[in-house]
Amino acid sequence: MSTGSTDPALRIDALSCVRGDRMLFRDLDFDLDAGELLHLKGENGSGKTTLLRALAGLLLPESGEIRWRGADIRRLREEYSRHLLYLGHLNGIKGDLTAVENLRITAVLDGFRLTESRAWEVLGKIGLRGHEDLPSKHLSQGQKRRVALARLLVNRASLWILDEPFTALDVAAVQLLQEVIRRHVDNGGLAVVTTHQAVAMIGEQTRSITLGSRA
Amino acid sequence: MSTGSTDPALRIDALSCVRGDRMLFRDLDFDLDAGELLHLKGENGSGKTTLLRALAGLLLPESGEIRWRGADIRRLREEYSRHLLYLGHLNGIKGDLTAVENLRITAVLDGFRLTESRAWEVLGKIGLRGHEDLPSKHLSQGQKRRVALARLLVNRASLWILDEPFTALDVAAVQLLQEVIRRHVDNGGLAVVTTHQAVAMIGEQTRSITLGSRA
Amino acid sequence: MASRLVNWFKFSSPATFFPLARKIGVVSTVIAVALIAVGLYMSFFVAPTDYKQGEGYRIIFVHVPASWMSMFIYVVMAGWAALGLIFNTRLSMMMAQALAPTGAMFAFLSLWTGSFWGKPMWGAWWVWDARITSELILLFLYLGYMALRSAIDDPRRADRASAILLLVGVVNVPIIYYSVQWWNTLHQGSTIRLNEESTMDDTMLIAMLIMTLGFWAYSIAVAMSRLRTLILERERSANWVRELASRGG
Amino acid sequence: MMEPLFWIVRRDLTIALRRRSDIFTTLVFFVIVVSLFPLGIGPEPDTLRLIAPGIVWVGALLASMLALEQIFSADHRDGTLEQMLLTPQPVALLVTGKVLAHWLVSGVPLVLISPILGLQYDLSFDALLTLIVSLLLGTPALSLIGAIGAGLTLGLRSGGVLLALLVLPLYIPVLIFGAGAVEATVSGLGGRSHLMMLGAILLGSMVLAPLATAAALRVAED
Amino acid sequence: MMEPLFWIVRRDLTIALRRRSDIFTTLVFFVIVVSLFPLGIGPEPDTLRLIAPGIVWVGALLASMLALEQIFSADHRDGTLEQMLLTPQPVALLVTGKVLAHWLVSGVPLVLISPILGLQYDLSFDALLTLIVSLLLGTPALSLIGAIGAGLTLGLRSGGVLLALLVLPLYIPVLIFGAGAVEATVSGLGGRSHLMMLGAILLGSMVLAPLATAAALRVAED
Amino acid sequence: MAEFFHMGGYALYVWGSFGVTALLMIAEPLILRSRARQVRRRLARMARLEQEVTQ
Ligand code: HEM
Ligand SMILES: Nc1ncnc2c1ncn2[C@@H]1O[C@H](COP(=O)(O)OP(=O)(O)OP(=O)(O)O)[C@@H](O)[C@H]1O
Ligand SMILES: Nc1ncnc2c1ncn2[C@@H]1O[C@H](COP(=O)(O)OP(=O)(O)OP(=O)(O)O)[C@@H](O)[C@H]1O
Ligand SMILES: [Mg+2]
Ligand SMILES: [Mg+2]
Repeated sequence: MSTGSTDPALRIDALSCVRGDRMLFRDLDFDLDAGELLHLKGENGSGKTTLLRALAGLLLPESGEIRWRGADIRRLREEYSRHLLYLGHLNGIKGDLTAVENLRITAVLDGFRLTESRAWEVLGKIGLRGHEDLPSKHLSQGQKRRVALARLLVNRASLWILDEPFTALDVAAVQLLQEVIRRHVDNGGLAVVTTHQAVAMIGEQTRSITLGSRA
Repeated sequence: MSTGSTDPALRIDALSCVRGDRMLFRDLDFDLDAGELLHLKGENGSGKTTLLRALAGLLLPESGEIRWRGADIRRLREEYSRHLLYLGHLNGIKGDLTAVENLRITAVLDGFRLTESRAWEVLGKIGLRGHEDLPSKHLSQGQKRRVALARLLVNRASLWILDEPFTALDVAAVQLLQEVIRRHVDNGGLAVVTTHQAVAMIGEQTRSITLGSRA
Repeated sequence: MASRLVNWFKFSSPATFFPLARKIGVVSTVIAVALIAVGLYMSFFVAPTDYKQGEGYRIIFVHVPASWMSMFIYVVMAGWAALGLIFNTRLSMMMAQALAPTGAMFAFLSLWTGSFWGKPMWGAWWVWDARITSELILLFLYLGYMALRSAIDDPRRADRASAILLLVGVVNVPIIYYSVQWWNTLHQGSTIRLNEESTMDDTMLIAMLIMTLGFWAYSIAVAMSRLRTLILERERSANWVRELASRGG
Repeated sequence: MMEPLFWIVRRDLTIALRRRSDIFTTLVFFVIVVSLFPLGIGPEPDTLRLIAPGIVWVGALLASMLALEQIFSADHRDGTLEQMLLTPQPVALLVTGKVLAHWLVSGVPLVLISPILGLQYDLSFDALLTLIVSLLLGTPALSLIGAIGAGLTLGLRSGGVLLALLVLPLYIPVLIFGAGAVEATVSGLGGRSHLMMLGAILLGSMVLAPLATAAALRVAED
Repeated sequence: MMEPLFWIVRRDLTIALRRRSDIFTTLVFFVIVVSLFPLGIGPEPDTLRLIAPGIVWVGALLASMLALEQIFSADHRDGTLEQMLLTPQPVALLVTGKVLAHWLVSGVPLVLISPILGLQYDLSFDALLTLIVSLLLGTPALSLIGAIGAGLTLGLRSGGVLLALLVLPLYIPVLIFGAGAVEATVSGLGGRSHLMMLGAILLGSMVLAPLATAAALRVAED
Repeated sequence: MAEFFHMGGYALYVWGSFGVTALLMIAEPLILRSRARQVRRRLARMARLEQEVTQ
């Protein structure tokens, strides 16, 4: 309840989430500060996705509070969204638009402009050279994921919430993504990440929380 | 073109697949025999899914032949399906049915009966205890994948075609699945598997093919 | 027998048919221009004025050929589609695709000229007569075919899906035709009828036939030209097209 | 042979009953569409009686078509359809099962409620009876024919409207004979010959439509 | 403020134009539905003229509703909708953009073709004019109201029919004043007052509908 | 001549029919030709690009 100037960037306070009859987790508390990465662990069905969606404000928790720089995110709404980048199990790209168009429209909605040439550049960097102007529905599973992840290279959000970002990616892409996340955190960003893959998320700033097994 | 008695179980002959303008692979040849596992490798978008769908008979290749025990699979149709189990990027389960119901209906369509108690048992084995009679749309990403994979424990098909079966699974489930595949192959089954994860698919019977990088 | 089969299949390859399509196109263009010119001359200057309908009846010389062609082309398309499904030949699917817009155009023209005839004869632009209604439905069938094709991006998939639609459609066309006939005759109270002119003047009949043959040749010419474009687009990665492109520009 | 058919029907019925709104909504759509016309046209009973058979039939046709749109799309999206194509069962058989389940869920309630709607338009007892019989013969034919369209438009973005464009022209004979039967009864001619035509259409589509639909589904999954 | 709106409109128009059939099919659906009625009812011109305004308006309503079904579902399925809810833009604004694009694609062509359909039913010049104006005012209102229903039914399997159920009752006032305006013109009373009511409904829904839709979308993504 | 165009009072209908027919039947080949040109130009461009890449 303290709203002093020493607030951590993200504070979770006595958070509980229920799905159906099942209490997924109860009275979860943690803080996350600039430059920290939280690796959320837990077996299948332990509630990781649920927690991440609650953190993003997409899902109303049963009880408890989520505070961003001291203020409840339910109050902040669009103000909170400005600082947030959420990437879930779904890619959030339109199959009928090309990778370039997808990236540019997301940028505009996120509140900044991205020139066409910059979009091409970013997509090339993430390994989609030669596929930039194909309707994305034709892309392979991993390529679609890459289009979604390209946002990470241009976004200005400080809090990244990534749900299984490594699925469907090949080895090269996994490495690239790890690098990108590490750089974000090193530059003072925050990240909450889940993954089952044995991906090294090293760095002294990495913390981890394991959600309990099925209640 | 030889139809002698020494035919390999699965023979791929001069297979080429085209998507849009792109020739994904050209003149691919390989054989696969009983007791062999083929690990299909290749970066994102190299055509693994396309090849697997062609092998399953879902997709018409541009040219070339796929023969099962000497006969073209286009001719065999339902006869080939009897020997085949394909699991793609999609899980193929109905969100409105429970795990038990999903498993049983798949069994009937595959041509055999599965008692209710046997279904519960199998689902318990694959780690869904306590979730067997929840509509599967409420399950987590990994749990849904497990429902789909439960088929492997009861199926009698000899050829398994698995497209990224390990996605979304946690460590325990990955191990279990590896074990199941190994046992199938040891018992004289065939398997074609893709995966980007650094999963050990060991055994002297494992072969691997790497699809070329983007043409 | 076997060698003749081989021969046919040779022509079913887009590469070999491409130059042939040009020749057929040129010949039928010449025929079409000639026949339509003669037909128009006869329609306006040889055929006598109708004693009942005055000069207005001259619409018949475009109306009837357009109506016939619209029905005929649909059947031909279905034939190509069946061939394509059975022998898995791309060319026959492209044939069907190349004919569709022309068939739709004739169906539209039949409706248009019919309306422009109906207004002076019946006093209304449109009546729900059986033949008119089934022509309208035929136009919908054409549009459905084209819409389905354009909604599917992969041309090979579009080929097969639209072929199925054509076959289903062609089974239904007679059913639709007779049901509409029945619907209309059962409770058609008004006196409006297409006049069945059994006593048509010979010159009228000949003019009409010539126009029909002209439209026929026109359809072939246009279809061949469209087919060539389709072949180029679809086979653009084939070697012979690349060579053609780098030579011709 | 019959067992997979039975299980498919059972599966789809279970799913439909689990979300009861499915049955309910097709019905209510039908009722609303039929009741909209007096609002658009005006309340004169004579006009209404004149147009009643046509309106009820067009309403049934639209309701059946709308409900049909979903018949394969959910299965396509979650991958159960591609699994069905890979089972050792003949696809046309599975299609028949799905269409049958669909008709039980969406067609039958519509037939059952039609006399009430007919009463709203002041139809006689004989006419109501013919209405029921004609719908009983006509709606399964609509489902079967519509399934072809649903298969062809599967996975295409503009699915709903495109489906309508493909299927409505093919529905026309059913509409003509269905509404015609009722009208003939109203005007005292008797609707038997119309009903027999409807029956013939139903038989024909029972044989041909599943094959065409199966072919369409194979194409859609390519 | 206006830039995201502009981009959303542009995005949706691009998608629609990339598959040109989208525009085309709503239109053809409208034409077909309107042409179905004579087949069900019979070809007498006098009866038809009487019911023409009602039929054209019901056809427009159904076409607009059907096309609307797709407005959010694709975005929901591929996750772009949840991303939209997470942008710093007000959701109601984004909704307005999507509805506007939708109306440009599906509503405008419908307005443009309506006079031809009117001609099929033998309407006078004045009546045709009123028909166009009433559709011009009415169809955007239909799109706005329909979007609420589309949002509410998002992600439910039986989306299509359920949507119809929720939205049709709200459509009724639009239908009554729209068809009423044309009828009043036909009968020589003049349709001005009806048209003014339509305008009022349009204004009201422009203000309220995007807010309601935004709220519905938030619920759907929970 | 004027009489010919007058068509015994049916000018609008006769010329409306023949006119639109002629219009469409002339327009269709023209549209086709321009599309054929476009396609050929695109193919030529693709061929040039390819040559540049291989050189
Ligand atoms: C929109 C309106 C109309 C449409 C869609 C239409 C359609 C057709 C069709 C499809 C045919 C060929 C049918 C066959 O050969 O069996 C045809 C033939 C014909 N139509 Fe029309 N028609 C229309 C209006 C009219 C009008 C207003 C007249 C004259 C008053 C007319 C006179 C004829 C004649 C004389 C034939 C040739 C008869 C024959 O070969 O048996 N049509 N029309
Ligand atoms: N209506 C419900 N009734 C009971 N349990 C439910 C209901 N809805 C969801 N659940 C349970 O809630 C959990 C959802 O967890 P969530 O999706 O957050 O898991 P996760 O940790 O992301 O798993 P994964 O690693 O597989 O993605 C599952 O165990 C699921 O069974
Ligand atoms: N219409 C099209 N035009 C051009 N390229 C296409 C088209 N459709 C598909 N492709 C290409 O075909 C490839 C599809 O490959 P596929 O899905 O088989 O890859 P994959 O090896 O399974 O990849 P992943 O590991 O990401 O699952 C992609 O590179 C895609 O860009
Ligand atoms: Mg999860
Ligand atoms: Mg893949």
